[in-house]
Amino acid sequence: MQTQNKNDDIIQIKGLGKNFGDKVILKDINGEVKSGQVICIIGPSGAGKSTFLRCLNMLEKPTSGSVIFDGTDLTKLSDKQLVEVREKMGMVFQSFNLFPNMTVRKNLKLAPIRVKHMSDEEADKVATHLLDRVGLSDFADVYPDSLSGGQKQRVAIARALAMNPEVMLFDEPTSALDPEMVGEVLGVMQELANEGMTMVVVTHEMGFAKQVANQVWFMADSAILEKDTPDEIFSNPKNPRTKDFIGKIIEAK
Amino acid sequence: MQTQNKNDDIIQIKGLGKNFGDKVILKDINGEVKSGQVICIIGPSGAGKSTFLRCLNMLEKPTSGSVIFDGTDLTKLSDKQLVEVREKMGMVFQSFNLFPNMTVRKNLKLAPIRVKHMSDEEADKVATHLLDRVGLSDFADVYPDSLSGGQKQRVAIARALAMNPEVMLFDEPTSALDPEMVGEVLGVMQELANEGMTMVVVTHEMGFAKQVANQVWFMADSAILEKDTPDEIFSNPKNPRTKDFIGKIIEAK
Amino acid sequence: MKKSKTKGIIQFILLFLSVFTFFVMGSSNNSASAADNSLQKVKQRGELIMATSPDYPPYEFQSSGANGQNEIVGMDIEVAKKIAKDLHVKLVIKSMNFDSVLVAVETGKADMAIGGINPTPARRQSVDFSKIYYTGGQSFLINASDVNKIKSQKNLAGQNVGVQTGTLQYNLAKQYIPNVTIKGMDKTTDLVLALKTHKVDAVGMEKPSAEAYVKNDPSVKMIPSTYKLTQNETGVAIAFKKGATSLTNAANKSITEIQKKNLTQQYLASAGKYMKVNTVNTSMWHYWDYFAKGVEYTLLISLISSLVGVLLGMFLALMRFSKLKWVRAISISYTEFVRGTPLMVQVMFVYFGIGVVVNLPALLSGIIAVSLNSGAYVSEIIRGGINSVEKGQTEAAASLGLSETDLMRFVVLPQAFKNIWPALGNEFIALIKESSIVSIIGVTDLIYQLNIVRADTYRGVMPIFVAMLLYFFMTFILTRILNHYEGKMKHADSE
Amino acid sequence: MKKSKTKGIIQFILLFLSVFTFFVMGSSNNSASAADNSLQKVKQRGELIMATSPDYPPYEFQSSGANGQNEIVGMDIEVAKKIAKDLHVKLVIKSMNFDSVLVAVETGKADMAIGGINPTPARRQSVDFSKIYYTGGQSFLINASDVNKIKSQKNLAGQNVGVQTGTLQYNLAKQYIPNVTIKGMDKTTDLVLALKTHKVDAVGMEKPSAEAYVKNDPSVKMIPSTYKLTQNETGVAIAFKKGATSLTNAANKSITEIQKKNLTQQYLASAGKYMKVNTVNTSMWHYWDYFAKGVEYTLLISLISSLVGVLLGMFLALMRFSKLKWVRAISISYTEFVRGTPLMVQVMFVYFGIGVVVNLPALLSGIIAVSLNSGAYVSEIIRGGINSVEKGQTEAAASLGLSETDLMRFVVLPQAFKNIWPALGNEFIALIKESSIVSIIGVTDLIYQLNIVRADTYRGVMPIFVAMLLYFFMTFILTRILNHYEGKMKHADSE
Ligand SMILES: Nc1ncnc2c1ncn2[C@@H]1O[C@H](COP(=O)(O)OP(=O)(O)OP(=O)(O)O)[C@@H](O)[C@H]1O
Ligand SMILES: Nc1ncnc2c1ncn2[C@@H]1O[C@H](COP(=O)(O)OP(=O)(O)OP(=O)(O)O)[C@@H](O)[C@H]1O
Ligand SMILES: [Mg+2]
Ligand SMILES: [Mg+2]
Repeated sequence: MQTQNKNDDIIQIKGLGKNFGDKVILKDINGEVKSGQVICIIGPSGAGKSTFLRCLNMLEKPTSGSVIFDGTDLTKLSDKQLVEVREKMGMVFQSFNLFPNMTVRKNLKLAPIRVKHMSDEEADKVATHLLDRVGLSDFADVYPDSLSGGQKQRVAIARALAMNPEVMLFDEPTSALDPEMVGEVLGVMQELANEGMTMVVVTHEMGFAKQVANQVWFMADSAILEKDTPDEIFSNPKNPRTKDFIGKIIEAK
Repeated sequence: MQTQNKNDDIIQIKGLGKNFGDKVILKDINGEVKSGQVICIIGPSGAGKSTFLRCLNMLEKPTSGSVIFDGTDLTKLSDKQLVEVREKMGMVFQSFNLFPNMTVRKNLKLAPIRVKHMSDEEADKVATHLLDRVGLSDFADVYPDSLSGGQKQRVAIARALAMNPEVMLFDEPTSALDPEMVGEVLGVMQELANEGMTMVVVTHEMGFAKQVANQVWFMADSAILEKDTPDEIFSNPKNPRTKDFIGKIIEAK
Repeated sequence: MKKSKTKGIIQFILLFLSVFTFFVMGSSNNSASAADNSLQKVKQRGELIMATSPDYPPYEFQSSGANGQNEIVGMDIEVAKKIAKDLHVKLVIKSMNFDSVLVAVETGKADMAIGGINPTPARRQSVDFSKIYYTGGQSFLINASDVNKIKSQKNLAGQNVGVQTGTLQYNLAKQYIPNVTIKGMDKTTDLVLALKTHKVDAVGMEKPSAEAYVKNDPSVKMIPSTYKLTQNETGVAIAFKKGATSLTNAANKSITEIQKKNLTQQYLASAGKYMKVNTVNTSMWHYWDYFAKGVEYTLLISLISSLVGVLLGMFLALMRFSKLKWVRAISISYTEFVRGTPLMVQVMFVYFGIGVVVNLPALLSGIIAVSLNSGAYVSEIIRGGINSVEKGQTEAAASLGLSETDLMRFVVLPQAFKNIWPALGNEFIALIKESSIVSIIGVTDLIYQLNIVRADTYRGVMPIFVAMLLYFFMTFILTRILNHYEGKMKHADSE
Repeated sequence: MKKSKTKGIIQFILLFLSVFTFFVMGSSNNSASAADNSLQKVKQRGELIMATSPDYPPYEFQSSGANGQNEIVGMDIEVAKKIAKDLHVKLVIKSMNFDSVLVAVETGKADMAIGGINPTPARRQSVDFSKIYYTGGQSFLINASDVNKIKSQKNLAGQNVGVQTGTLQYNLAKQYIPNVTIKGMDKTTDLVLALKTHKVDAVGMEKPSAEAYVKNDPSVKMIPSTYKLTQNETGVAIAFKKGATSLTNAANKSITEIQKKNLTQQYLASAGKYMKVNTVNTSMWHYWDYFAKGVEYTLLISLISSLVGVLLGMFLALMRFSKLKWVRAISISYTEFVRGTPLMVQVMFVYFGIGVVVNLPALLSGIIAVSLNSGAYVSEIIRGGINSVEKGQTEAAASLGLSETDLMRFVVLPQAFKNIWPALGNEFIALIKESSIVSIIGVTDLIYQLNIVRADTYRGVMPIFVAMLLYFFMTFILTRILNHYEGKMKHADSE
């Protein structure tokens, strides 16, 4: 493992590119995420936001460029070595992806036991603690199907936290939710940010971005077109594509 | 046909109730919609908002109570007579429901020709005019599948307008859309309202409700719990359920 | 004129044969007749013991008649009764294998053997024979409506004649009926149906069978054939112990009377009545055990095959997810080939193909073929089940660092199997229907059994209909049961 | 000792028959011999004209040999050649129906008739016969490895013997072989396979057929039966015009030589070689026309049935959406019943059941049954297609005021049919496989044809395999074609 640029950047993205066959999805993406930072990624549909996020933890293998996490270039790692890295990056999906065949508690315990080789009691303690933290202690022994969308997403966050990650990746965590449930999920995310968790969040919740994000990255046409503070991006976008997009979103509110 | 309460209420809802089997979906709903008014309906998922809207044009037959439209009690009409009423109430759905086997133009022309017995040329003129109005003149001869969500919903609105309705019903017209497309649909709706169309809109777009609605009705637990101006509802809700719901939605922004 | 000449020659041959018979018999009798007290012994005993093998209707057969008890009936029994009556003794019937019948007479365990026995020269070596009391041979069945059109074999020239394929009748009809069009079928019942539906004008069959049909079905009539066959093959006689001349002669006296009064016709008619009881009266209920056996085998084959099929299918499905290309290729080829060819040809291939190498019974061959077939379909079901698990599940597991094996074991397979239970249930129900094909290699499934009942009852359609209903009830009830459990499973989930 | 006695009696019968024959012949010859110039005429002409019906291997049969041309070969032909050679004339073969063979001799159109003809008394009325030149009869086929174990019919006591069900051989084996276990099967080829796989120890069949097998397959051997049959049925002789004594005598001289030198064995061996050419050498290619016909019928049945099935299915599906309860009930009952019972039993029901009322050919019955079956499945496909159209479509149409009919016509059915094309295509492919079942009622589909080829070539497995491949290619290619068009349709949509 090569060690480069030992600074406070927890993730460095260098010239990242991704093709599906002939189709270019990402081209020459660069960026840094510092420890404790919250980055929000916004942009139109099909811009490549999800693909970019999935390239960060190698769910998708980049075609070119590198992703350096804790000083290690992830694109150079074998599948086996990747497992260790993925432990350190939790991920939360738009569609929750809870395991419907297990209770909430089992959902939280599975990875700690199978991957971290925790004992059953230890894993149980972690699960209880985290469910308490997301306000779902009462739902430990139900199956995901009987939860509301907001509850499911909070369980998904707890499940990712159970692996004690250094970074959390969120891919539109609230866009599959009924409006009155959006708040409870964003609330948990805000708490996480306040506690100093490094987070990369694809979202269209402007309120959250304004309040929580250190930086907002605007993606369109397979590239990051603008990076700035939320205030700048929302009130004074520079790139015309950004301007157009922000305009449309503000108009809708 | 019996004529009652001839006043400026275009729709009167009196003691409306709806059950599915044992399950009560709507109970004792009352309300009036005056000509030219825009009513927004908000409320948590499962409250019965869609069912209520569908009871207005008899897509769902109410179990009890009456819906008086233009002085006619719709619940007393035969299926044949209902067709004439439905012409006068356009409806727009969350999932667009365009006919995928027809071009956009054909989508607009089908009902005028088959129901209103318009000539082909006449229907064509209407379609061209309406497509122009929703800004989609260039897309007359494509199939719905190649349109974006926002474009589809605008076509759906144009299709409903082609029957020259007196009232338009909207069931969450923007909640299946990517955020940057929400604006274009709300824009078309706002224009419609400005032109004096009577509208009943189920939506969670607070901005739209604040700007356009004359009244906001809050539904929860199968009933309308509060009716008021948008300002009152959003800044000063009276009912604790409304308070809770508005609170959650505002928090999320 | 030509005909009468033929007749003359035959009579001449017959005459010669009788003389010859007499001569041969006489010569051997001479040595034994001195000590012949056979008739006396029977009269002293008051019983005439006969040996027979009651499995040859209408000569002699078991009848579980209307009154329930099993008795041996048939034309031969009537003949024996007549002889016993003439001797003023009781008739005792000893039932045994046909092989043992003559031995019983030779060893004195029975006084006589009767049972459609042709007095062949070989047999005359070991036993004495009575006169021939009935002459069988070949005949034709025709429609009753055609009796005026088809009066004799001559009238069959240029007509359609049905015969069992590969039988003596086939060759005889082909050689002796001018310009005939021969329709060969495998089953006599099918031939009779073909006759009744006027697909053929006549059906060639052995005389006693034909008579049995005639007795059971007024819509058909019999005409004799004019094929030339020797008495040795068509005549039947009673066997006695060598030298039992007095008893033989006594029997011959009865036979002479039988022939004079043409009693065999009467006997045959009453045998026919028993056969009628045996078939029409008891209807399909009488054969419930046949159908039950068929249902049992059909369920057995389906059950075993679907269990083996699930194991094989699981194996094939996992092969599909292997990292080795050739393993995937084998699984794909097998699945595609099996799903691309009819089960019928697969059953034949297994039975006859594998049969060349190892000696496999039909039932086992059938189960193997159906299992191999089912495995291919089940593998697709399982593969479908695995693919039906949302991609998000795999991604979530990967993002948590779970290994491929853990992903399969804890996440994908449990969900896949829950999704495919209904499909596996349907596969089992489908096998109940598909297993009907194994009947072609002689496995006693429901179809095979219905064919037996058809042959036995001379009723062409009813057994098919009964089997159809049974199949329907099996699939119908199983579908309900599966739906019930499926519903329960869904219910249990949502709790 | 017993055996030799039997032999003595038979010799006596034979002696008598010869004397008898001589006597009858002589008496009729006397009147004609005065003008007999038959031999002279043949010699003058330089040609011996024989009539035969070349469809009875190994006696005489068509051979499309290795060199391509069709010729008539067989033991009888060799016998005739021998006679012609002895007379120093050319042999001319006239091929005709068996019925016409003797007539040709009687009317002088041929000098002699030869063709496995048994010299029955009836025939002796119209023609003269030569001496018997070959004696057929019954025999057994055994495994070559058993030659030391099974030396004669005696050794079959207590063994398993296979015979065609319902044939003379069946009865003979049952009556004459002590303690035998009889296995009946329908097809000779299956019996031979059963023998080779040691499921039976011997197979009873006619001698010439047995010899043909032996000639073609070194792994089987033949032993003669000791059943007692008369020469009239087993012997074959040459027929001449009544009174053609000089020619008959000349032929008899040749036959005497043939018998002395045992030439028939040699002839049979060379006939066997032709049969060998006819079967093994040309392999499956030789039968391509059989397979082609089978493929043709299979495709024909599938095509017609799927078209009729689609019409019926559409009708049933629309009935399902009727407002009248009983119309819906009929459609549901029909669909459920048909889908709950095997096609095999349905085919039988249509063929034999409807056959009782109207006279339906097998092919038509098969097509009707498969169509009725397919209709039920297609109706479910169409119903599924209609249900697969999103509920939102119906709601949108209703909100626009469209009538139910317009809704179906313009919105639901066009979308439904687009969704179900692939399923309908698969149904057609499934029918190709399922139609294999109509072979059981004798429709000449691919399975039926493969059974013919099996019977014809004495090869048990190869034809099955070929048919399997043909089925696979049919379904495989059709699947690819369908996928191609499906892809195209999808492509066309997104434009
Ligand atoms: N596995 C794949 N194979 C081929 N193309 C893909 C694949 N996954 C995504 N794409 C394409 O890549 C492009 C970017 O997809 P991505 O999901 O990253 O966009 P996004 O910005 O997340 O959009 P959204 O807001 O709709 O989620 C899209 O055009 C999509 O069709
Ligand atoms: N056809 C039906 N049969 C039975 N129950 C139904 C049916 N349609 C709707 N419901 C039930 O009626 C209740 C109200 O449904 P409705 O769709 O009107 O709610 P909603 O307020 O529109 O919710 P959402 O915001 O999720 O669209 C729900 O509990 C739903 O499950
Ligand atoms: Mg995305
Ligand atoms: Mg709704």
